[in-house]
Amino acid sequence: MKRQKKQGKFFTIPVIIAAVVLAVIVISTIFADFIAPYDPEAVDYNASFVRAFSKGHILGTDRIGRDLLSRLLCGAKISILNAFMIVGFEILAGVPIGLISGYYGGRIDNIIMRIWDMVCSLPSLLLAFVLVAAFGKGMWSGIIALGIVYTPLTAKLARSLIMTEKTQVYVEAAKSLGYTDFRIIFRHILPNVITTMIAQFTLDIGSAITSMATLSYLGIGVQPPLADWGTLLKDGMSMLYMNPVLLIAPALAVLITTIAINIFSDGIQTYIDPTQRKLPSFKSIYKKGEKEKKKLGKAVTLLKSRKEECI
Amino acid sequence: SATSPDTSGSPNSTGSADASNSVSGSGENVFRIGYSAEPPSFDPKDFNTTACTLVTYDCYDTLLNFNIEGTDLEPCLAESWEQKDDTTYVYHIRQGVKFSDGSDMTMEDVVYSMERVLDAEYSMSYLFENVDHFETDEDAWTLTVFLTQPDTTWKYVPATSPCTVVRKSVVEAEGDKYGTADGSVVGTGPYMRTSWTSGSEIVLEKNPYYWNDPDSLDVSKIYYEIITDDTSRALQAKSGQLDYVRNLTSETTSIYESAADLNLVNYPATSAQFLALNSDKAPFNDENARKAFAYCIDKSAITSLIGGKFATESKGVIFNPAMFYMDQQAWEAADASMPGYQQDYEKAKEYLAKSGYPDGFTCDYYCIASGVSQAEAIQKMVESIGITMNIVTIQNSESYGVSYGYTLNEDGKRVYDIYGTGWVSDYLDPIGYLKPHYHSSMLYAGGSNKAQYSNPEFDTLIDQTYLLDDDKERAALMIEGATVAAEDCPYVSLYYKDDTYVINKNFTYEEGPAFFWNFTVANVHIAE
Amino acid sequence: MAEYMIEARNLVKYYYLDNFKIAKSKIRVLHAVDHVSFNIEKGEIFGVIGESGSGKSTIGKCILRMIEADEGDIFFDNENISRLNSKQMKARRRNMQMIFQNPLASFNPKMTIGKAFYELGHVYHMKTQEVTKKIRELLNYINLDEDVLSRLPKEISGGQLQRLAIARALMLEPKFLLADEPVSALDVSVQAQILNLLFELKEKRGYTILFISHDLTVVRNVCDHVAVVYLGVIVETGPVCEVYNNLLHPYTQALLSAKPKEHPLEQKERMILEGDIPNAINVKEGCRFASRCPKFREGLCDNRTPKLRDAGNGHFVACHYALPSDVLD
Amino acid sequence: MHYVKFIVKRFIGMIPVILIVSFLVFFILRLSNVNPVTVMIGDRQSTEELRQKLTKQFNLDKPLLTQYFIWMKGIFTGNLGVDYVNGQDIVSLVASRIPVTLGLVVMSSVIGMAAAVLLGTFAALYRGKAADSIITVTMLIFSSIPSFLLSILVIIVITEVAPGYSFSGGFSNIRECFVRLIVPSLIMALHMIAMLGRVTRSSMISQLQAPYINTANAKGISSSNVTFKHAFHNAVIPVLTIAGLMFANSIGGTVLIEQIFSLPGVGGLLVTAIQQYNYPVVQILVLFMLAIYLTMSLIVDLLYAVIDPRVKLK
Amino acid sequence: MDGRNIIEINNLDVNLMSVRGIVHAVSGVNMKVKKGEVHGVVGESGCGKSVSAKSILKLHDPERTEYSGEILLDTEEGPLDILKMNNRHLTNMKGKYVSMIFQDPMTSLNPIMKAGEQIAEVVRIKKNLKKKEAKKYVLDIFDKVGILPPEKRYNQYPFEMSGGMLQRVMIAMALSCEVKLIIADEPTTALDVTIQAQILELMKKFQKESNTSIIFITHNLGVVAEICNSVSVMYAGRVVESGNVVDIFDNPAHPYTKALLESRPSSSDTGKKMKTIAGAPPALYRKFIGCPFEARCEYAMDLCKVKIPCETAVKEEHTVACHLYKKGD
Ligand SMILES: Nc1ncnc2c1ncn2[C@@H]1O[C@H](COP(=O)(O)OP(=O)(O)OP(=O)(O)O)[C@@H](O)[C@H]1O
Ligand SMILES: Nc1ncnc2c1ncn2[C@@H]1O[C@H](COP(=O)(O)OP(=O)(O)OP(=O)(O)O)[C@@H](O)[C@H]1O
Ligand SMILES: [Mg+2]
Ligand SMILES: [Mg+2]
Repeated sequence: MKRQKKQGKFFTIPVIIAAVVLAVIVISTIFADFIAPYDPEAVDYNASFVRAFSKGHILGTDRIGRDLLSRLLCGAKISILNAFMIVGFEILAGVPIGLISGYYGGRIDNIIMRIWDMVCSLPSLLLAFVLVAAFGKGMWSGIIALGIVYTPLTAKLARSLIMTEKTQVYVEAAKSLGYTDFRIIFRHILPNVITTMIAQFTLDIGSAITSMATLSYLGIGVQPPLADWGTLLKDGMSMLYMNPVLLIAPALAVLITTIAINIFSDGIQTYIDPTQRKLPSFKSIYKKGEKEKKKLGKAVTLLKSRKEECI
Repeated sequence: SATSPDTSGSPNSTGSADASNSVSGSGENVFRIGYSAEPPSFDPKDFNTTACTLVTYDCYDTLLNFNIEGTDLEPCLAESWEQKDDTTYVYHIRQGVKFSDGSDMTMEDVVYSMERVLDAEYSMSYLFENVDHFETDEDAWTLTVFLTQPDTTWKYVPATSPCTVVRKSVVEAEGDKYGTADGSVVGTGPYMRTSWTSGSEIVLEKNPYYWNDPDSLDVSKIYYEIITDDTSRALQAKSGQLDYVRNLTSETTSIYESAADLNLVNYPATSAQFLALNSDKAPFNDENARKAFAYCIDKSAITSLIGGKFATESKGVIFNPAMFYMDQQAWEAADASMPGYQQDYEKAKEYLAKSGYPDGFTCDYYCIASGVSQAEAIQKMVESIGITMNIVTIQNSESYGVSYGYTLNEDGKRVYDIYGTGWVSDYLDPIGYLKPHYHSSMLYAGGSNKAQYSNPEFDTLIDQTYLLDDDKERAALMIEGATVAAEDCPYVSLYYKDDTYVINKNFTYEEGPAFFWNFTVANVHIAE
Repeated sequence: MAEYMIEARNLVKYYYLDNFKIAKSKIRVLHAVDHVSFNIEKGEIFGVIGESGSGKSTIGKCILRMIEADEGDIFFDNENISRLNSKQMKARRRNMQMIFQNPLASFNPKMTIGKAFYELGHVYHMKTQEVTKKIRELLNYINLDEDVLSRLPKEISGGQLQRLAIARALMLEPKFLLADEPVSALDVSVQAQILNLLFELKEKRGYTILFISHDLTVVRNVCDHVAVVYLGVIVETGPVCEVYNNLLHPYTQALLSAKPKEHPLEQKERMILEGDIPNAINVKEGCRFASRCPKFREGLCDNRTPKLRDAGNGHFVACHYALPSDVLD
Repeated sequence: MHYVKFIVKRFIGMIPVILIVSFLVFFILRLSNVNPVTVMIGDRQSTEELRQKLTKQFNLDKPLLTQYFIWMKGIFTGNLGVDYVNGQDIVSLVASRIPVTLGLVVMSSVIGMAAAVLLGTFAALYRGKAADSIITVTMLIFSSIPSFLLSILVIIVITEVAPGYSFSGGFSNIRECFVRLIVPSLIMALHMIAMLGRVTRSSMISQLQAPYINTANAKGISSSNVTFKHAFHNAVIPVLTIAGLMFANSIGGTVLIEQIFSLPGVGGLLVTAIQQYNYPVVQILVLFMLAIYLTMSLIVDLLYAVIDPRVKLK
Repeated sequence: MDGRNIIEINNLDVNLMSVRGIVHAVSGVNMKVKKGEVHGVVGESGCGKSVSAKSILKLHDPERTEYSGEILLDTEEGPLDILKMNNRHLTNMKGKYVSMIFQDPMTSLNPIMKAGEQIAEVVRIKKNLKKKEAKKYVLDIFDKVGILPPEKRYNQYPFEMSGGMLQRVMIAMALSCEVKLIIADEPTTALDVTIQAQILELMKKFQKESNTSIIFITHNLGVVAEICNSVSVMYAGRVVESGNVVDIFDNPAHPYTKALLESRPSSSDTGKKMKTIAGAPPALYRKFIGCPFEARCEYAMDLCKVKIPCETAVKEEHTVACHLYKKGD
C-alpha cells in the first residue's frame, strides 16, 4: 500500500505547453516595465503606423507612433492584474459565502440563493452596465461589477460542493471529535473541495480577461492612458486597415492566454477526475517494460512478461 | 454646431430640388446610404444632430435654399423675398405646392410651421432669437417676418431647418407622435418616408405630389441603413451594399479607397478641430498657463497623425478659411500675422514661469472615445513641461451636456479644463465661428462658448458686424476681432479639414463647400 | 445494582419531511426513534441490531448529542447531558467517542493520518510532545508501524484504517465508545481483527461500548447486552445469552432465521418475512411490525401498541403474544 | 394538471424577484449624479420654465419612493410614459425591438444547443481519437475568442467571401429576418456550442461509465441504443442546467452583437439608453430581460421535469 | 444436471489500464460451470471476482482492457469463445444465453427509465415481441418474481422503489429471456438480512424451475452455503481452490480458504477471540513471482516465494493451487 506512481500525468504535452505559455506571459507581465522596449505611452510622430517586423518596432506602431509590443506587454499587466483581482474578489467573497450557506443550509442558505437567483438573472454585461451607469465608468467599476457577477457563481459552486461534502462521514467524524464548525469548514472541508474549484478559478481568470476586454471595448472599462488588451483590441479594430497587426497582435494575445488557461484548467480537471484522464495504451507500457528489461537484465523479465508460468 | 473630431454635426441644412440639375431617370433606381446613427424623429422640431439632416431633408423643403457654393440663396418654397427695412423681411410663398399626402400647402401651414420655432422646446429656436413676430397675407401668399433688432445673419435663416413647412392639421392631430416611427411624416419634399425600422433601416420613396416635377428625380427609392460600427459600415460599402457614405473616419478611409466601385470625393468644408481651454476656472483662467499649454502642442504632428490626409494645420483662431470667401487675401494676411502657437518648448516654459504655476499643473481633458488618441498624443506633449493631463472619455451622448455647459461641477462651472472637439458652422459666414466661440453672449448654459472666453473688445467688434451690409467692411471687423481673440489664446486651434464622402460610381453628385446643407438625393443622378 | 454509563430515557427523534407544507395534516413525519429507553452498564458492550433504516444510528448519535433528540433525557455517567449547551458539551465530548462504519470515509482524505492525530491533540490543548507519546503508545497497541502516520487514508488498507480510527477515538481517553457498524464495510478476514480489538478494549481496559450492527452473529459474539430495533422502537432487549436462547419477538425470530446457513448441509427452518421493510412515516397506533408479522391478529396488533414487558432475567420484549402467558388463539 | 399548478406557482414566485430587482435597478440608477432634467433638455435651450415643466411631467419633484410607485403602477397599467431623450412612447419603443432580440436569442439557442449536443456526443463517442481532438480544440478556440472580436472577424471574412451578403436592411418578411439574423445568431451560437459542447462531452463520458450502462450492455441491446437511449438521455440533464445559465448570458451577449451588426434589438437600445442616461428605458429593459430569463429558467425547469422523472416539481 | 459445462473459462487473464498503471486483475483463472448448477465465487474485496464476471460478457471498456485465454460458452452451435466473438455476435449472445445481475440495483438501472420498460426493451429485441405483448410478458414476470402490483410497478422509476424491489427487477430482467446462464455479482450484499433471505429464496426457486446455471459472486460464506452447489475461492486475481461446496466447507485445502472459514464469527460461541488473517491482500499492479498468499500464509515455505503454484486436484472436482499439494499426492 505504498504510494503509487500515477499513470496519466498532470503534465501532458498540451498542459506543458500551456503551462510554459502561461509562465512566459506571467513573467513578462511582471517584468513588463523592464522588458518593454519603449514607454507604452511614448508618442513618436515620425513613426505612425510602422509595419510589424520593422527595425526598432517588432510589432509596429499605432497611429501616434506608440510601440505596439510595449503597449501589449503593459496592457497584459493591466488585463491580467484585473483578472486576478476579479477572481480574487470572487474567491474572497464567494467561497466563504458559499461554504457557510451550504454548510448550515436553512434560512441563510435560502436568502443567499434568492440573491444568487437575482444576480444571475441579470446578464453579466448588463449588471456591469447598470453599475457603471450608477457609479461612473472606469476600471474599478468594471472590476467590481464583474466581481459581483462572478461571486454568486463561485458561491453556488462552493455551496453545491459543500452540500455533498458535508454528508461525508469524515465531516461527521470531525463533529464527533468536538471540532468547531469553523475548523470543520475551513480546515477539513475546504481542502477537499478547493481542488475542484481551482479548475473553475483558472477558467474564470480566462473569462475575466475577456469580460474586462469587452467592457473596455464598450468604452466603460479601463480608461486612457491606461490600456488593457480590450482597449488595444478596440483601437486595433478601428485601425484594422491601417495596420492589421494592431488588431491581430492583441487578439492573439487574448486568444493564446485564454486558450492556455483553458488547457491548463482542463488539465487540472482531468487530473482531479481520473475518469476523464487519458490513459496510455498497453503497448506503450509494454514497450517501456521491454526497455527496462534490457536495462535491468533478467530479474525483471518475470515481472514484465505477459503470461506467468506456474508449476 | 459642435462636432467631435471626425464627426461633424451641423443641424442646419436644407433640402432642395433643383429641376435644372436633373437627368430623367428610368425604372426603379435604389440608392443605399450608410449611416451611423438614426434621427430621433422626422419632426423638424427635434432636429439637432447630423443624424436628422441627412435623413430627413428629402422629406421637407425650406423657404429658401443655399446655392451650391453656399454663399448665396435660391428660391424654394418661397419664390422670392425682399428686405423691407433693417428688421422686416417679406417672403412670397409658392402656390400650388402639395404635401406628400396629396393635400395643398396653405399659408396657415406656413405660419404655423414658423411659429412653432418660437416655442422654447423647438430644438433650433435660437436661430429665431431675434424674431419678433410673423404676419401673413393669405391672398397675396406672403409671409412677413419682423425682427426685434437688425441682424445681417437673418438672411440665411430661411434656408435652415427651422424654416421647413409641416402640415398643421397632421402635426396638431398627432402631437408628440408626429415624425416618430409610429407617427406619420408629411412634408413637401421630393421624397416621403415609407418605413422606419427603428435602429435598422429607413426607407424613402418618391413623393408623387412633388411640386417640382417628380420625373426629374433619378432615384426612386432611398434606403438609409443604420450601421453604428465604423468598420462594419466601411466593409459593407466595400462589398457593394451601400452606394453612399458620408463622414468617413480617417481610420476607415483606406477601406473605402480600396473599394473598386466607390468614388472617394473630398471637398472643402466648414469644419475645424480645436481644444477649448476653460478660462472660467483654474488653471486656464491664467492667460500664461493657456499659452504655455498651447506652445507645447505640435500641431503639424496632430494634423498629419490624427487629421489624416485631408487636414490642414491651422493657426491662432479656430476657423476654416473656406468660409472667408468675402476677402480671402485680407484673411490670409491676417492669419500670417496672428500668433500661430507653433510648438516651442522654450516659449512654453517661459509662459509657464510667468504663470501662477511655474512648476506645472494638472488639468482634465474631456473628449469622446474617438478623440482619445489625439488626447494621448497631447498628453505626452505637455508632460515635458510639467503639465499633467488626465484624459476623461465621455460618451457621444454626453458630449452635448459637457460641451454646452449643461453638465456642471459643484461650483456651477463647466466640468472640463480642456475640451477636445470640433465645429461645423451653421452658415458659410465667418460669424458662424467667431460668435459662437468667442462672444460673451454665448457664455450661458447651452451657449457654445466652450472656452468661456469673454473680451469686451472682441464683443464690440463682432456686434458691429451685425449692423453692416457690406461684406468687405464686415470682413475687416471680423479679422480685427479674430486677432484680438488669437492674442488671448482661449482655444488651441489644431487643424481644419476637407470633408469626404464615397459614392458608387453609378451615381454622380455635385458638391460645393456648403454641400453639407443642401444635400438631397434629388441631386443624385445616374452616371452616364 | 450495576452502575450505568448511559441511561437513555424516552428518546424521541422525528424527522419532518415537508418543512414548508401549509396544511399541517399533510406534513409527513418520520418516526426515526420513538420513545426508546435503555441503560448501558459500565464496562459492557451493548449491542443494537436491526435492519437498515430502523434507527440504530439515530439512537447512537442522539446519545452523543450529534443529533438533537426531540424528547427524552440522556444520562452520561449519572449526569443529565441532554440540556447542556454546545460549550459544556464540548468538555464532555472527550469522554464519548465514535467509530464509523466505513473507516476510509471517516478520515479526511486530504490529511495524512499523522496530521489528523496531531490536530486532534492540539484542539484539546495537548502539547506536541504529549501527543507524540500518546500516538506512539496507541500505534503500538493497535499493532501498526509509525510510517502510517505520513500516509494518506487511501494509501492504507481498510482493516488498518479501522484500527487507526479506533486509535483516534482512544486518543482522548474516553469513557464511552459508540461503534456504528464498525465492521460492516470490512472483509470477513479483517472483520475479526476489529472485533477482537473491541473485545479487548472491553476486557482489558474496561471501556463501555455501544455496538451497532445488523449482523446477528457478530453481536452474539462480542456483546453482553443486546437491543433489537425495528422502525424506531426497541422490540426486544436483554442479556445476549438470554435473548439468543429464548427468542421471543417474532421479528427477532425472523431475523435470526433469515441469516444464511453456516454450513451447506445445515438444515434450516426458514421464516421468510413478506414484503419490504416499511418506513416509519406517520406510523399509527399499533405494533410497528404488524404489517409483516406472521402472528398478526387484526383488531389487536393494529390497534394497540405493545409495551416492553419483562420476560425474566432482564429480558424484555414488546409483543402481544411473546410471553407464554399470552394465549394465541 | 400539476404542471399548470407548478407554472402558476412559479409565476407567483417571480413577482417578488421582479419587484426587488425593479427596486434595486430604480434606486441604483438614481445614485448617478446625472440630473434627468438635463438629459431631457438635451441640447435644447434650458429655460427655467422648461425645467419646471419637465420636472412636473416626469414627477421628479416627488420623493423617490413615490416616483418608484408611480413607475410600478405604470408597469401594471401598461403606461410607461415617454423616454427622457426623444420623448417617444416607451412601450412601443421597446415593443418594436423585442422581436429581433427574441429572434436572435431563440435562433442562437436552438442552433447552439442542437449543435453543441451533437458535437459533444460525437466527441465523447470518439473519445481520444482524432475527431475528438479536433472538436475539442475547435471548441476551445471558439470559447476563448471574445464575441466582439469574432463578430468583426466574421464580418471581414464574409465581406471578402460573399460580398452580396448584407448586414443591414429591414425585417419586413421572414426571409429578410432570417438573412439578417442568421450570421449574428451563428456567432452567438458558436459561443454556446463551445461551452455547452464541452459540458456535453464530459457529461456523456461520465454517463458512459455509469453502472447502468453496464447493465444495458449486459442486456444485449445494440450499442447505438445504449448510447442514445440510455447514456444520452441521462447526459442531457446537466447540459440543460448549464444551458439555462448560458441563456442568461446570451441575453447579455445580444448587447454586443446587436451593436456590431446594427440589429434593432433590445440590446442596442439598452446600450444607447445607458449611454444617454435614458433611465426609464434602462429600467424597463432590465425588467424585460429579467422576465425573459425567469421564463426561460421556468421552461428549463419544466424540461427538466419532463426529461428527468426524479425531479419533483415543487 | 447433464454434465455438460455451460461455460468453461480457461486460463483467463484480464489486464486493466488504470490511473496507476496496469492492473493484473485476473490471472490464469480456470472455471467450469455445469448446466443447472449454482457456482459460487468467493474471496476478499478486490480479488477479481467482478472483473472475471464482467469479462464473461466482455463488459470492460475495450480501450482499457486486455484479455487473453478463452471463455467457452455452450451454445446451439457448440462451444464458442466469447473473447473471439465480434460485437454483433456478442450482442446477440447477451440476453439470449447469458445475463447478469449486479450488486447495486440502484445504480445499475437507468435512473430515468421506467422499471418495466427497461425490461420490455430487452424482451422486445430478444423475443421479437410487439410493444403491447412485451408489456404483458413483463407484467407476467413481475407477477412471478413478486413485484406487486405489477401494473403499478411497471410504471415506477428506480428511485421510487426500495432496494429489495429493485433487485427483484434486476432478477426479472435476467430471467426475462430465459437464458442458460445468469451471472449474479453480489446480488444480495446491499440488502438487509430479511430481504436477502427473500431474494435468495426467490433465486433458488427459479433456478430449480428453469434449471438455469448461475455464477454467484459473493464474499459471504453463509450465502455460499445457502445456495451454491460448487465454489471457486479467489485470491489476488486467481482461483486458489475450487470444488464441491460441501468439500470446501468440510475439507478446505488451501490455507486461505481455511483462514477464511475460521475467521467467520460463529454463532455458537460468544466472547471468544476469533482467528484472523494477518496483513492485507496484495495490490495487483505487478505480476507475482511466487504465491500471492505467501506473505499471509502460516504454512509458507521457501518455494512459495519463487514459484507460483499450479492447480492440483486433491480429489475429483476439487482442485487447489498450493505448493502444499503436489501432483499425485
Ligand atoms: N437527516 C435526516 N432527515 C430525514 N430522515 C432521516 C435523517 N437521518 C435519518 N433519517 C431517517 O431515519 C431513519 C433511521 O435512520 P438511521 O440512520 O438511524 O438508520 P440505521 O438503522 O442506522 O440504518 P443503517 O443500517 O442503514 O445505517 C431512516 O428511515 C432514515 O431514512
Ligand atoms: N475499471 C477498472 N480499472 C482499473 N482497475 C480496476 C477496475 N475495476 C477493478 N479494478 C481492480 O481490479 C481488481 C479486482 O477488482 P474486482 O472489482 O474484480 O474485485 P471484487 O472481487 O469484485 O471486489 P468486491 O468484493 O469489492 O466487489 C481490484 O484491485 C480493482 O482495484
Ligand atoms: Mg446507520
Ligand atoms: Mg465486485
